[in-house]
Amino acid sequence: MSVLVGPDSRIVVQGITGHQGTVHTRQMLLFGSRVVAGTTPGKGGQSVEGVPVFDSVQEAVDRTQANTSVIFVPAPFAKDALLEAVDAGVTLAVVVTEHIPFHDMLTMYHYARSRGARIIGPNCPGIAAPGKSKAGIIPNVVFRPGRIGVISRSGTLTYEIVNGIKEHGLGQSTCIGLGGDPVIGTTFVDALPLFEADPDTDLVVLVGEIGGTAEEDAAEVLRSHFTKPVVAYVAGRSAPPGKRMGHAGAIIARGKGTAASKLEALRAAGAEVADFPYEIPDLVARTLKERGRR
Amino acid sequence: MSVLVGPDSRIVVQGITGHQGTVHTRQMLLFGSRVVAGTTPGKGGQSVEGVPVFDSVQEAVDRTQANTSVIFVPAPFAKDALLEAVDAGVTLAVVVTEHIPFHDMLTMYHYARSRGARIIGPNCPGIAAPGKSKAGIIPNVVFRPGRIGVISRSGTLTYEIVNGIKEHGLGQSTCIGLGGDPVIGTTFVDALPLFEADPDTDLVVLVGEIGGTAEEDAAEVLRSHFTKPVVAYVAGRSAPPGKRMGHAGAIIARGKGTAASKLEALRAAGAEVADFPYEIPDLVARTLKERGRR
Amino acid sequence: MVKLAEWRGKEIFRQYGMPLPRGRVVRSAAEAASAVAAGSVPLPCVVKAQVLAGGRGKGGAVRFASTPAEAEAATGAILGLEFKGERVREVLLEEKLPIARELYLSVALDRSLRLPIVMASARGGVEIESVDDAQILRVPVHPFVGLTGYERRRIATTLGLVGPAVRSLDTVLTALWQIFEREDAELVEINPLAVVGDGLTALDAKVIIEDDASFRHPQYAEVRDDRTPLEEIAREKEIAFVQLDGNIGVIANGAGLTMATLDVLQQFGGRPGVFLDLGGTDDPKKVTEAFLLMAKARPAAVFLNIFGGVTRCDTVALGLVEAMKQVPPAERFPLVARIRGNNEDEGIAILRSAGVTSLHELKESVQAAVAAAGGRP
Amino acid sequence: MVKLAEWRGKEIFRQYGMPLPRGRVVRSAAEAASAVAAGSVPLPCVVKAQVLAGGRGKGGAVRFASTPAEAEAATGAILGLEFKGERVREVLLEEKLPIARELYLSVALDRSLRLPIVMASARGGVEIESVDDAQILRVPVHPFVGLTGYERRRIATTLGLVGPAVRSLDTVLTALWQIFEREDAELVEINPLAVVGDGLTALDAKVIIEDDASFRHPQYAEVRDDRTPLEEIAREKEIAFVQLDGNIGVIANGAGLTMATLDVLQQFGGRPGVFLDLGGTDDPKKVTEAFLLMAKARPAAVFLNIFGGVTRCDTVALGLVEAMKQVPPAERFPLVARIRGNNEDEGIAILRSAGVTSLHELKESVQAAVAAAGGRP
Repeated sequence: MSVLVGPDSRIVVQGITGHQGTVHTRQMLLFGSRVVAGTTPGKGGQSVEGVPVFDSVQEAVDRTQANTSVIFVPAPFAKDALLEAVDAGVTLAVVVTEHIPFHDMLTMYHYARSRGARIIGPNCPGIAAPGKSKAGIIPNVVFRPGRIGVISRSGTLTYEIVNGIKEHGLGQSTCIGLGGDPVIGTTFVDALPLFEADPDTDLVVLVGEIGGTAEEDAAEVLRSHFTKPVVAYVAGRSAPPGKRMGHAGAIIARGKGTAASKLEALRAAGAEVADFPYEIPDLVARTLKERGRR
Repeated sequence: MSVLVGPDSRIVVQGITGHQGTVHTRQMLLFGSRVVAGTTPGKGGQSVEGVPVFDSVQEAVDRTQANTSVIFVPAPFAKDALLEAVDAGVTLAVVVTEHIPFHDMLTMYHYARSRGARIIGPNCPGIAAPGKSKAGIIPNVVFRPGRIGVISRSGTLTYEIVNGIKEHGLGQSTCIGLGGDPVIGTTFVDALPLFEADPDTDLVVLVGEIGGTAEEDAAEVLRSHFTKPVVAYVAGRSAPPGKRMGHAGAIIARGKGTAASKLEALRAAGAEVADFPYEIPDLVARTLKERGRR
Repeated sequence: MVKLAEWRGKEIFRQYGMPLPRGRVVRSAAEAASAVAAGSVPLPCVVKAQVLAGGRGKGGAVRFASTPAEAEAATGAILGLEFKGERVREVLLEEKLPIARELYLSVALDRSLRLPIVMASARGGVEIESVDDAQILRVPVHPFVGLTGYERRRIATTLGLVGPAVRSLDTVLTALWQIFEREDAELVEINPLAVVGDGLTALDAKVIIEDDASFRHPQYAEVRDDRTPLEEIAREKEIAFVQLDGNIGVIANGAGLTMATLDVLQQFGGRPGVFLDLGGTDDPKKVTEAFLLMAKARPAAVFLNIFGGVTRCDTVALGLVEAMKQVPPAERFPLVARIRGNNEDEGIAILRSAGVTSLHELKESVQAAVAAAGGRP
Repeated sequence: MVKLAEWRGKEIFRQYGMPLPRGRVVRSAAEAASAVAAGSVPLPCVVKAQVLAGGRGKGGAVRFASTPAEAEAATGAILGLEFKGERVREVLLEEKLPIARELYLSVALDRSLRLPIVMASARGGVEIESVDDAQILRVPVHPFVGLTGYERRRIATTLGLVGPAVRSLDTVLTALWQIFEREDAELVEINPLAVVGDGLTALDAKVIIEDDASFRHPQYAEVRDDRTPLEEIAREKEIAFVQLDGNIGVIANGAGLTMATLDVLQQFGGRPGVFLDLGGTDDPKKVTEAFLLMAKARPAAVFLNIFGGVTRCDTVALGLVEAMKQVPPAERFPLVARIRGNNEDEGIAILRSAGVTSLHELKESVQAAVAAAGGRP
């Protein structure tokens, strides 16, 4: 088993004929994902990396039974692309696009939810379960099948951490990059129960960053509804208040969202806290050993 | 068991201090309903028929665990009242108010649905399960506990038919008046499965009228997902096209919504069809006998 | 249901930025001549009777003019005509455009889906009912997100539009949707929507506003509609009142019961002349008012069918007896009554004291009403 | 994040019908005098420096004037001042109103709820952070239905408003919500919202517009913000670039990795001077551009930390080597690099050929960067 993606994931890539869409379609195929369709309005009938291209998601779903979408379309059109995917019956949409206005994302999130669909992202690297399926852009090379779950608000930092876990001789069950925006479709709070329920995950690495209260909210879940060990890291302890640190969501506003507050909450909820990213693999191995798994 | 209302229904009456609200609170209490609260903004602290009045539905829910609302507030404010009920966590809202713009009702319906709440109405007499609970305005005297379910788009005609069933010596399990508007929260299609699942219902009387395709849609359900006998009646066979016959929804528009089309669909789906309302009780009794129930 | 005449619909279209032909509505031939002379209606032009009924083209209610004199003459010829029962009081003059194709576009409510639905067809200019279903695209629109880009693309494809015409369609669709939502419309229809050059133009406008939303749109209260004068009075008094072809007035309470009563009446040879739904009332004055309105329709007989639930039978009886006193002797008519339900005995007693018998069964009472109106049974 | 000065915020407020004091923004003392003389600013008036920082009242950036001469003098005294690092270029003059009470009202995003949230407090006129949580009402607003009547009633009760003031609040709330939604705002704050007579008036305006929605709102592109000049250039080039207090420039790819790098740097005694997130790029030109921008910030040393995923290490290395050629000798600085991941070996080889060593571990490379900048380790 894995979380949200797996052998049954039938992926449609929205914006497949763009540069990013094409590159990552190839990477997903190499990972072993079943990319069954792509869409670009007006380019139906073409094919990209052997994947048929359709004019609309509805057509793609009707013809290929796609159930998962990966969205690469530019920000001004991303809301529309997501609504199209949801209306066509897709149940999981990974929105890679960055710079989507959060007002658009509010509509996307609440509409998807009302239709029973889940969004990962936006501004996210997506999700991957090594040996099973990948929907998104996390580099294939960092993975190795294993029993560590990873949930992260970051992109590249996640790759580095996942790679560190691999180089330490461990592997991952599923890795989700939630995205760096203020409004995201799947939060730590949404994702943690999925890993709790996943029999293939022994431990979860939670990678947070400054801004908002997602980590504090996650700590509440850890405290009350989570039995597996958690190793946590929060980036941005050196960030000054009021400055947006790369991610639209990474800002300490009005005294809220500091790394200190997040770390304290996670530690109080029983998570093992890493001060620096390079400490994570060791800490994971040690925690697994201490908590008697593996 | 009964459908949608029962001994666990804890009713809050929105607009309880108005004339209609007060009259029907009393009638509901006499029927045996648990009317636990009422609301009228600015009148919190009063009481009506012994029922405490609150300023807001949230307060009523917090203090009395109300889970079902009956809404009597005037049309321009009905949308707001419904949103308030849904936000406060009410799961069933009976909207008695008539003349609500359908554009408002579109918002009400889709919002309620996204929050997991059900609407009956608007412009409806509500729902009653004799001996158990009533949420709405159907006269108490027409009922007698029994095993006939009634689903109707009409008000008074329903009372007459329910009364006829009683006078014939039979009784009702649950009776729902769906309401006469073009957009209603619960349709025949929505209600039929509830009666199919209700072990206390042996037969369903379906009372339709001209306008729309609700009866044709119901026929589809009867054909594929319904095992209990159905007696159907459709009002308006003498109505001319293009005229709105009292109910906002009762209009034959562009050749669609005629009684003939509805009767044909229902008959083809296996329903026993009554040509006139006074034939219904006999037909119910005969059908029960022929189909070997009771 | 406020049906707007074409020119009123186009006034709304203009407010929302819908592309339209240049033109003007006039109420006299002289006004037509000066509108053309002033250049507000370019020539050649189309001269259209402003009536609500369809089929104006075939019915001679649309003409063409190439000179100011022709425009004046055509306007004069159309004004005052009676077209399918409606008197022509306004005429719309509009420039005649070089039409490449005629399309159909509308938005209305889909009751089963509980969603607005945009209908689009490349077969415009004819009644949409006559177009094959396969040639009509139906696009449900969720009110929480509006008309999305991908739905717009589907519509453009169906209409066979490319290039600049797609941008023009975008303008048209935005206006169409906004009018539907913001004006509380039941129907907004453009038929035909013309392809002119590389853009689109709305040649006709059919807009129906929802009655129940009039509290938000007082501006539509003044609009003349296709109601009869009595129906108009009833609307103001908030009584559901529909005039039909027959001679028997039916008063009942509740729309379903009233319809069912009409059905039975017709079954036994009666011809319903008025549908009057009292609704749920417990005010005898409202009953009196309704009854007096019924008298104005001069029925051959009136059949009263009440099932007392929310409404009490004695209330109705009281209101009715009071009304009977107020009807002038010359306008009186036979009355057959059937009242059942809440406070039935009291109601029957009140009626009896006024010389009216209440019958018990629907069938026998309907037969009595038909006989009273001079019908056979 | 486009923070608008008070007078710009009030221009938007005015468009949406928010009740405001009469007043005018001026850019010279003479202009102030003539505005008062012309009656567009009634006396007595308030004279407010238009800076983005808070605490203007206590900081002497708000003054009062009872005569035209006082208004001119106060404007002259404030203009050109430096207030918390900002030069005062505009002054807003507004009538001084008889204030009964000062309230607080705002709308912003609640990230956890994923809903906008209206905050209201009867304790206005002070920073909301200093108000006790129990005295602040938080009302989540669902974007599909907007601010409902029942939520408005709760807000009125919290603010202690009755009678005509409730209708005034309705106007204020409608404007507040519409500005938030239609202008793609991150924050709309009125503090204080004053009770004046039996109505409300927005005395201050704080509006922050979301950067990412600028494709819908080109009008905000021109607005001066609190970015540094280099941050402004970076924004135009779409590079995430933040100037900090220290002297070491950090270039990394990905916001999280960049932040983590800064954290490690600080841990080992380094002081980050620039945060530069290359993002995911595979264009060497963009890397060159970013590197030249970094050079302009005159760092004591630069630490490059790349993990190649979408971005390839050799791409970054090529862009970097090209940039180093373009930096004038006088502006050169020591460079410490750590590149890992996708095409790592090729990247390292390219750097080596340009005389740059790539270290493997984050810790050792950070220590080398701190040393290069002249720090202790």
